[in-house]
Amino acid sequence: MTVLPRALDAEKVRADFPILDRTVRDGRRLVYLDSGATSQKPRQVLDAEREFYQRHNAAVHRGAHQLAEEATDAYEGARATIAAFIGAPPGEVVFTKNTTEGINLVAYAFSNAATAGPGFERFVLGPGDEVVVTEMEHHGNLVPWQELCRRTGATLRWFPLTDEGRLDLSGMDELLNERTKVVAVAHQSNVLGTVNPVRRIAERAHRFGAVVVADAAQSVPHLPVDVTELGADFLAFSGHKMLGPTGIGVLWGRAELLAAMPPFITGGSMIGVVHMDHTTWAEPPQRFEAGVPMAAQAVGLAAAVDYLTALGMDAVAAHEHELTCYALERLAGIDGVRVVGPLDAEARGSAVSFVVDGIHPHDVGQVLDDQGIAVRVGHHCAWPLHRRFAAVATTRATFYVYNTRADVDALAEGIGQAQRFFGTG
Amino acid sequence: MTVLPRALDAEKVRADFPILDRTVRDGRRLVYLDSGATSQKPRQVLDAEREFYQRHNAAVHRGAHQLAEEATDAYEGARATIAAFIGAPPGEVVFTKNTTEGINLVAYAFSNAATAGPGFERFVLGPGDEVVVTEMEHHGNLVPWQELCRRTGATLRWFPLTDEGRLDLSGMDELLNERTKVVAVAHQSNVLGTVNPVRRIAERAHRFGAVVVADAAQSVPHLPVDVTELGADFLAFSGHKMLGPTGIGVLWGRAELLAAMPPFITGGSMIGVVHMDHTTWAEPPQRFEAGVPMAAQAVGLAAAVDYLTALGMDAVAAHEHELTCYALERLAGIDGVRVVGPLDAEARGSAVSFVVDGIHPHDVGQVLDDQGIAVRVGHHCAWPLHRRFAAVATTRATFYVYNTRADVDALAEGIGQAQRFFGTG
Amino acid sequence: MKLEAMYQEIILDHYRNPHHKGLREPYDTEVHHINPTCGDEVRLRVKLDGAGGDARVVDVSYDSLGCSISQASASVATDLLIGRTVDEGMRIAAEFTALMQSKGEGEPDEDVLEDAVAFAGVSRYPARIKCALLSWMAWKDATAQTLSADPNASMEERVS
Amino acid sequence: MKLEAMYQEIILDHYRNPHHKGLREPYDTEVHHINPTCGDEVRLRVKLDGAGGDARVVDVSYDSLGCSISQASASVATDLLIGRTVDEGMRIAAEFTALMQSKGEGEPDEDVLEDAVAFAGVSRYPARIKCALLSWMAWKDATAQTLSADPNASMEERVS
Ligand SMILES: Cc1ncc(COP(=O)(O)O)c(C=O)c1O
Ligand SMILES: Cc1ncc(COP(=O)(O)O)c(C=O)c1O
Repeated sequence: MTVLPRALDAEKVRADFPILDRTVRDGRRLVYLDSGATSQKPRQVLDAEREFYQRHNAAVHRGAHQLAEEATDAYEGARATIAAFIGAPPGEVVFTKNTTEGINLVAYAFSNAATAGPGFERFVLGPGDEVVVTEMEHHGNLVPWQELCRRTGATLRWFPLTDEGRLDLSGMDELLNERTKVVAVAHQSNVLGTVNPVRRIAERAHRFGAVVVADAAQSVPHLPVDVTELGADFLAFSGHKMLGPTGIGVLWGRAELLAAMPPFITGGSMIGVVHMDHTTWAEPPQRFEAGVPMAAQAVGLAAAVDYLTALGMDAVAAHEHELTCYALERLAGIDGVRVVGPLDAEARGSAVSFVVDGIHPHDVGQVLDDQGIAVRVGHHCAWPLHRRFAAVATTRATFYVYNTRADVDALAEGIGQAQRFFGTG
Repeated sequence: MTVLPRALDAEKVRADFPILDRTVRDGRRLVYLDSGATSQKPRQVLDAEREFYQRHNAAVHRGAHQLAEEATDAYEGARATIAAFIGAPPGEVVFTKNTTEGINLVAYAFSNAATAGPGFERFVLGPGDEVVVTEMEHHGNLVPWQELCRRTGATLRWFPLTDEGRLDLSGMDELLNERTKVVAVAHQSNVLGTVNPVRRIAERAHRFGAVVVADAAQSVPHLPVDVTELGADFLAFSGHKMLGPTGIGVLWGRAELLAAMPPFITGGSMIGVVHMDHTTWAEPPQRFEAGVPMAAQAVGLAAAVDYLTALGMDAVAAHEHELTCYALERLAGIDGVRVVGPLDAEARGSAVSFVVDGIHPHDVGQVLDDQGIAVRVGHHCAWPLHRRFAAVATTRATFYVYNTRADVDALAEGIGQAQRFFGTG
Repeated sequence: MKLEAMYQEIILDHYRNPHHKGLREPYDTEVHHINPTCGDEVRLRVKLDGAGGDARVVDVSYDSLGCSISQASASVATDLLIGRTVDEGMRIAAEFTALMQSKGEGEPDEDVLEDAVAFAGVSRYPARIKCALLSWMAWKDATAQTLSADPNASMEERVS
Repeated sequence: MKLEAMYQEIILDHYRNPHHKGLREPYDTEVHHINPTCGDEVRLRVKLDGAGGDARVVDVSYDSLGCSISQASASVATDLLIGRTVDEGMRIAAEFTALMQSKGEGEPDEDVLEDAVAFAGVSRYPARIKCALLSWMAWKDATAQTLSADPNASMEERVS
């Protein structure tokens, strides 16, 4: 007997999101299908942030008075909550402003290591070394590695994609080899929805001692993620995509790697001892959190994690899976619509990107917007991926805990409306 | 006839700050004298952030739907408000997470320039070049420059301090010379309160084409600051110290320098064109804002700026000046108390740091905390400065718009209490 | 439905039957402009006759990938620009740019802008303004390059 | 006033009249530990007799800069540690650390901790826990170094 996950009651969830009550474009119901860009926030998250500011606000780790103690407790408590959410010890969780900063933090460690002195040799990178990404990466997990290669003389290589929108692993044995020092891969694609076999890639990469970075911006919000099971060495994600505030993200890293990693942003609160002519570093995670941190946002993100935990991440994933299946089915039923990405919902999240014959995505998006349906159009910060599929741009719908089958219906009808308007349907 | 600035009514201001109504340590009135670490937030700021989340939240610059338009307007509107506050065009304002990130952004530009390709030669730094700071810098404006020197082989030099706690400019003609490429200096010291003559230093530095970076973390919140008058090339400050949210800061830079500056954090939304093997950059300020930005916090900071503007920055400065004079006077009246920093309130902000004979600052702070008085103890992220004044640590009180003479009285009485408790007074 | 306010018939006509489309010889300068937020592209060639602001715009030809607004705008732009002097063209471009930045409040001068007045509704949609301006930016860039005869700049990808 | 709960008489006595203070010869290892948040420092020397956990703590001497809590704690620590075996000392250190992390809820064993029970109130003040632990950390470090006879580590600044 298998235990079914608790079902998610999207109508009940919706009541927690004040913005979903508003109308757009002269009285249309808001159909928000752009959670892949950023999610909406429940009242509980906004309340937690406000409560922090109104009761406990102070600079964390910097004061000896009661407010400072409370603020520090709130901030470190948030770290513990978020760490538990991904199955990690709190000391392995570094707060960043977003996924992008987290990935840059790791990338800069590899170039800073050259001059960082003893203890940081593990991260030194140079000509002859290889950094491997994939052709489906978000710019946030591509450009930092291009730049790292530029700074160090290392070579960037990448996994190609299959026509279906999966990683083509057929060349993996050649691609990952003794020269490989870093492998950076999206856990879930923000365009194709594809969930990548991070563990399989990590197993091979680890044979050569390479460091494996998973871009989890689109997975941690949508799937149960356990860092031990995933098998990567670093994991980066953003609060704003998982019901949390803007301005906060997380970098998880294995303790032994964090300890061997030179700092990125330097300044207050990340130091050991400071002299005019030399400075030593604090232990992780403080080493990577220079300056007064985003305490209120950490507290807000912990509230978001509590909210998701109460729903159950299995239930969240199952809910999205159902909407994805339904969306793929409805879109398959419309002539002239081509989905870019896997057509079946196995190992696939809820990003559904598509092109409509004869109508540019901007125009599709405009007609949808006119009906209150918020989607994203363009290359979604994955320009090489779009080139690979010979699309200048796509229209993308993404689903989350507050979306319903009615939202999928609205999308399908909206596409029909666009086809009628432009005379192609 | 001189026009007096509108006087600031601190009692009226206090009513806007819910946290000031709370008590600490078993019912004591909260006397918050730690605004130099982080300020409290008025209702107006919290309301603005919440309104953004509840009505307009979307990923800025990334969507074509109504919410995305509104969010982008709110974010860019915030940029314009903040730019106007410091007398700058909006295109010269870059959002960061805090002062520390802003300073690192400039420091990394100088090391990244080496490999950034054509157009960025202006920022290349190497052995023989000199970076000049001061002995009073916060670690946030010291360590990034130490690290820059380590990465590039440039040499770090610094202005010494006078016994009174002012910059010793007597050696300036030698210190700033044709080898000087960067001068980074606090506009206002977070420990001494000293306001430094940035313009005078910048004038000399500019003769040699050096870039001048002002750490304005403690000046923009407290004084009217106009970037044209100040004469620096870059200015960094934090929202959380000026009534705004945590997680947002500002880097202002001259347009022609920003344009010649390679990026720091790379990823989405800061690109021109992305291929797997090469990428071009967007124009400033976007070039320096990778990833989904802290939109709600930008909106909150703009609300804080509106709040300060309504009070009038002249009135804010006058109010703090009065409290500073009064605090210096009260402290001078206590035997065994030594202020570290200028004893007169000219060219001096409201940070008042002191040592009490025979009582360690931690113990002073503890007795004050017991009475509800929140101060900061330690080296305040200015360790070399403390070494210069032969103090392991100091106790620091800082004042802001919601502080009153009664708060100063509480501080003075609290110090007396500590002396009685430890039997030194 | 406010869709019609944006997609005026004139725009849809130009989109379906673009004028002057296709890259032609002879030309002085070719530029390649890209809208970084959506990936839309235009390759645009300019042929001038003469020097300075009095030079005559002999031909503007283009090839583009993009939405209805950017395609129609390119078509309308060539109608307005071919045959003018550079100074006249720059004035029209400035007028059109002002209209796009008017947030729906602009009162376009039909004598100057002709079919381009149909884009007034686009200015209400910030995300689409760049689409409408893409080919105008490309034309201004190509013209400036031709007049200053900067030989390097011509073929690189430019971001508008 | 809860001040007295933290600053128990025993603590103030040790603070005013610290035991075993001053750096002494002979010693095996000297360490220098610093609290990075406040700058407090301790230089601490250890002299052991024997090897492994059974080694005897012959002397612990120190010089320190710091607040009443860190000074008193160093004094109490030397009282407790001198004359014990390393294993016994480590057990006491563990007990004291647990007390410090108890957030005011710990029930200290006076038989083990003796005067150190007076620090129970400190555990309510997170910012002060590091002060109380500074010299204990230094002792553990110096002892570990002596036992492993790591000659390099001795004089560098360490952050606790
Ligand atoms: C003078 C000065 N510079 C820099 C900083 C660093 O600011 P933040 O921690 O917000 O980055 C501070 C405050 O902590 C400061 O007072
Ligand atoms: C797969 C993926 N990686 C990275 C990012 C970057 O996240 P952020 O912009 O929050 O830094 C995103 C979202 O924008 C994403 O979808």
